[in-house]
Amino acid sequence: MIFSLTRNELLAIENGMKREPNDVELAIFDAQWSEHCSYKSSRTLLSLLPTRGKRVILGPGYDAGILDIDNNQIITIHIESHNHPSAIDPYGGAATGVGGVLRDILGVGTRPIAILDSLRFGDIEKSSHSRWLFKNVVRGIADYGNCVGVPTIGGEVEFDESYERNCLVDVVCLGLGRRKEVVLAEASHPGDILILVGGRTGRDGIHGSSFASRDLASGSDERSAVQIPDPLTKKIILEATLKAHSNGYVRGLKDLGGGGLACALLEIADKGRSGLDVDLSRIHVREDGMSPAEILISESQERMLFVVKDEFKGEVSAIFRRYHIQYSIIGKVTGSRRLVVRVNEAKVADVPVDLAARAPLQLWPSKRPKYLDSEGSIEKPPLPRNINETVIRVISSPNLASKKWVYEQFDYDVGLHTVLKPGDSGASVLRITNDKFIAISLDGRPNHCYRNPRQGAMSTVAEAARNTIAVGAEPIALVDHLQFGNPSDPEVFWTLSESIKGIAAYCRFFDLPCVGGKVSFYNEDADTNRAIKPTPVIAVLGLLKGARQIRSRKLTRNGRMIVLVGLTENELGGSEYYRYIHEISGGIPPKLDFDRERGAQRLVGDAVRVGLLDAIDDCSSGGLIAAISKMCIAGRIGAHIELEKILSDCKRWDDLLFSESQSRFVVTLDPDNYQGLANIAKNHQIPCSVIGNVEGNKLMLTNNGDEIFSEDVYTLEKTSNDKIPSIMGH
Amino acid sequence: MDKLKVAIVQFPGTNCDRDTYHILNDVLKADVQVIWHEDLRMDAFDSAVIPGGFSYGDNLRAGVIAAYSPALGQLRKAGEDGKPILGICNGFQILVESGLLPGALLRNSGLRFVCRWVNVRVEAGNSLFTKFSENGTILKMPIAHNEGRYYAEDDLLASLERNGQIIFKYVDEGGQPSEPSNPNGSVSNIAGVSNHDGNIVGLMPHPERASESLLSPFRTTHGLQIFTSMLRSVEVLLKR
Amino acid sequence: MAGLPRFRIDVFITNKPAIRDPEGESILEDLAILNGFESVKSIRTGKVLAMEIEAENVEIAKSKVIEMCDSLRLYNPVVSSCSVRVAGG
Amino acid sequence: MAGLPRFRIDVFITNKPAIRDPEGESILEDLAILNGFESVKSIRTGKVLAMEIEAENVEIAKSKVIEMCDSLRLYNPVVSSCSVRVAGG
Ligand SMILES: Nc1ncnc2c1ncn2[C@@H]1O[C@H](COP(=O)(O)OP(=O)(O)O)[C@@H](O)[C@H]1O
Ligand SMILES: [Mg+2]
Repeated sequence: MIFSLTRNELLAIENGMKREPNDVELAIFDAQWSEHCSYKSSRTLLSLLPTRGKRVILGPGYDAGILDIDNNQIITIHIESHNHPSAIDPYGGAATGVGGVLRDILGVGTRPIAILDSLRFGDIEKSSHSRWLFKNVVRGIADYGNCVGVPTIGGEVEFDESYERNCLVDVVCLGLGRRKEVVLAEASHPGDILILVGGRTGRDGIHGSSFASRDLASGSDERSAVQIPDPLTKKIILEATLKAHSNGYVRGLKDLGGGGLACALLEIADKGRSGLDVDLSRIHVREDGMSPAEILISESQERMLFVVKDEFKGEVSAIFRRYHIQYSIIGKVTGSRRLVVRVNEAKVADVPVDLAARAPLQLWPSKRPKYLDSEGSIEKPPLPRNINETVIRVISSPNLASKKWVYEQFDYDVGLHTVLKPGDSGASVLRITNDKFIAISLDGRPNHCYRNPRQGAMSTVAEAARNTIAVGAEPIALVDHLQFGNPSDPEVFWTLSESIKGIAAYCRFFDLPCVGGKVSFYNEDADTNRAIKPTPVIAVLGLLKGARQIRSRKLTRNGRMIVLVGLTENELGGSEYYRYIHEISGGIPPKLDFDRERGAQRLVGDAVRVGLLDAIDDCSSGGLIAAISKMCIAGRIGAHIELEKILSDCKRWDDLLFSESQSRFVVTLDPDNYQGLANIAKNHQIPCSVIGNVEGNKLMLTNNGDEIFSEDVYTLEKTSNDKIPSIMGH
Repeated sequence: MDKLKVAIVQFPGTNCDRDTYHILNDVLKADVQVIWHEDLRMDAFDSAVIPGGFSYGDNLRAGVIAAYSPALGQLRKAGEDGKPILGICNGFQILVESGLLPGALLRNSGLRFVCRWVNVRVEAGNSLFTKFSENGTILKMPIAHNEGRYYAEDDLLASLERNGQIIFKYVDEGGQPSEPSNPNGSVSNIAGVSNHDGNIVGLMPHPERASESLLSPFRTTHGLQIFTSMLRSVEVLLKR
Repeated sequence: MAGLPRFRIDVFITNKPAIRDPEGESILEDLAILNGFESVKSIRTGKVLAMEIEAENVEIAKSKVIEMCDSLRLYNPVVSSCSVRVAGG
Repeated sequence: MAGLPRFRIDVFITNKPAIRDPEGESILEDLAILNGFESVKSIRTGKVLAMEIEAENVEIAKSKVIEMCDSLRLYNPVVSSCSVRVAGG
């Protein structure tokens, strides 16, 4: 067996154990002290994130964050990635990624009710490898989520060459439950018994988590990291688990993910301040001759660990038998603070829980990257000659084009929750009751983070928050996923630490708690050794009361006034326009001014509450023109925009249309409501400009009366819808 | 009079059972129960719905493994007794695989799972499941399936047409069963069929997802027509 | 009952010639021909079930599998045909 | 170029032996065994692509097909293995 423990870690183990560990013990430490399970490189930084809030029942540290949404109802949320497995087996990797995050939500005793996915690939227009990854990742997510019956309600897809050999596959899952029924990954009562439930334990995924913690290039043992999805078994386990749980039989629950049984056992013992005594020979295995270490670190899918009061073991077993699920009673909880592992009663490992559960911190040097010096200020690209053509190219670029090809492969309606469906708006909206709704948006802005990770990370949070506000909700919490290259590279580590500081600053200013997240390192190109762009991905969760408050980006009727909230500045660095049309990755990205952002958010929130607004969209990637064309397409109705009315210091039409300045919304309203909006805007000291009207079936731009752009909404829609299918072959 | 009883049959992998229950129980206030397939005894029920999902993970072919469940024996008998039976999506696939409905359902011609709101035209109004819809009524409902391409050989197709067994077709906004409005390559745009006697119906679209205006992009509740018609038909049958 | 020999029997399930095979068509047209494999003239896709079965002899093994194909509808006779082959050749 | 003979080559794609096949397991347990075919001990599923290809001779036909499967990624070598057989036997 290959271990990735360092010399210092080995020393720490020997010191802690006061003897040399045997191979089985080493395997346990190796799994638990992997980056993936221990967060040894990021723990200190992560502690900067504010995690408390009035709705937070449980923040980071468990399988899922738990939020109170009133009337005894709770929402649970978690985010996971499966980047490395997906890079070698996009179908199975993505599918088992969904399986993993579903287990986390199930692990706190809640029913998964929605999935969102955030995907990043290389340039699908140029690379057949990226097309292959994209196609199979989407199919993997679809086949898994659809079969289990959890709707995939939203997400994002971005193409950028920095992900060519290291795609990013992030999945968020939401769960719904009752406050009284929360169960935790804890074994806190000596005498309780441990039941391992679900699929047989085999050799698959052995070294999966240390695999994710090493560079993809050195993954010599790739094959064993392949995990095979089995959504049918997951669905059955899910129903059985919720059934056992609803009957009150379950005292602790833990999903088996990275690091397998070893990490699951250590975690429940650590959280429960107890010890465990288990016998591996009782486990139902798939193949003969597996060593104790292999059984402990196997990452076979579809398994859960139950902690059950001894007197209920009959009842719980009966539920598993009824659903034809295999299970093994593998041991019991003790008071010893030790994890004792046996095979046929003979002790094969005996490790102190406190030692094993806390990997020593790994400190890395940090240095501002060189590339930031060279690309800071750039020459303005030449003004494109053909406005129509340029605008259409940008808004139908693969990054901005409709993602229908993706989300139509997902069952987004199952469960009867989905009010705003994928494609309807920047955030999706779920019905919890007929007057309580959840909004969620998942976003990443690596092109901004690449230029300025702190600003970029803040803008990413702001964008996700604005998306939930644009559908009428109030943000209540976020989860983050931090995806970077090799942390031992000081430049990579600097971008990580800047990103976390950016997120933390936003959370503090806006009093928005972070209730969970994930860190993924070693995301780099095996051929060039280049790290991906720094990619924090943020999901913001919002709460919305009253069905009438739900807004979407859909333009509704002729004669509505179109208002731009906020200021459009000359901020093109890291924009989709620069990237796609001019192939420029440099420039200074938009800055986020917290006061202005708060003003804009409150303005829209207040206006929605008093019923002034009709359609709303946030202005982000692709700038103002992308927002307006999406609004037209969604409503299948035209608009006339008068450029001279836009409040801005931009001199050129391309800057004006494509600037990605933060803190902006496009809203439409009945002209009679304008005075009301103006008053609210004044309260919050936010500029608003009336920039046009909803009318006809064309999107038309004029500048002081001269028409500079005009296109049929039908044509815009078709161009946008056809883009990805035409690249993907059908 | 005793309220009529509806069974919702649940197989391993069924995933629309709770949704269908919600509409029948909470919205329509029917007397309805979700029954694990091994426990189904149709003596106790007047009607049954096989909801959507992925019974047995769609392994081998959608619906084929469930077709061998003892529940299908119960449903066959109930069908012979004239009790209304509705198969939705995977339920339709199970009814076809077990021979309770004619034809076959093949993999979508687009080779991908398709989730989309479509227009469905009622071809046989005033049937047990379409009592409240005239011929030609257009219902907005979503589909979500991988294997929904309805297939029947020419002879069978002709006899289905003759007997009025084609209940639903996919159509465009103008109500025509056009090529672009056919989401999966079904022969003659067929979205749902019945058995010879008309008391067993299967369809690929999901009426339970189209029964509450909040969840419909068009604020419609067209799916309710199918369920209310089914409930009403059972009442009529019971009175006889 | 112990000690019966094991045989490997493969079951092939393919669409009948009259039934379209969109997957085969798509592999042929969107992949093979587009990428220069013009000498490929047709592709039809199907499914294999590779089984291990215990039986007195290979003939019995084969006939058991055939019986299973028909009675459990491992293939749908309306649209597919099925053939059975002793593996290891 | 006209007049090259045609060959039928079958391509089999299956999960590698060490890799699980949940579909096969489910067909075995939920269908075969439950319905009385207990002598079946294992089922593994796979995919067949039956191709017709023009080539100078059968060896060239075979190697063309192999080249195509690899370069068009008709299977993922990390998960599956692929074998090729001249059909008609
Ligand atoms: N970037 C992050 N920000 C905040 N919390 C994080 C972050 N990354 C991980 N965490 C928290 O650390 C805990 C352990 O994460 P994870 O490894 O996903 O859990 P598990 O091992 O149970 O699957 C979780 O509660 C998670 O929310
Ligand atoms: Mg986890």
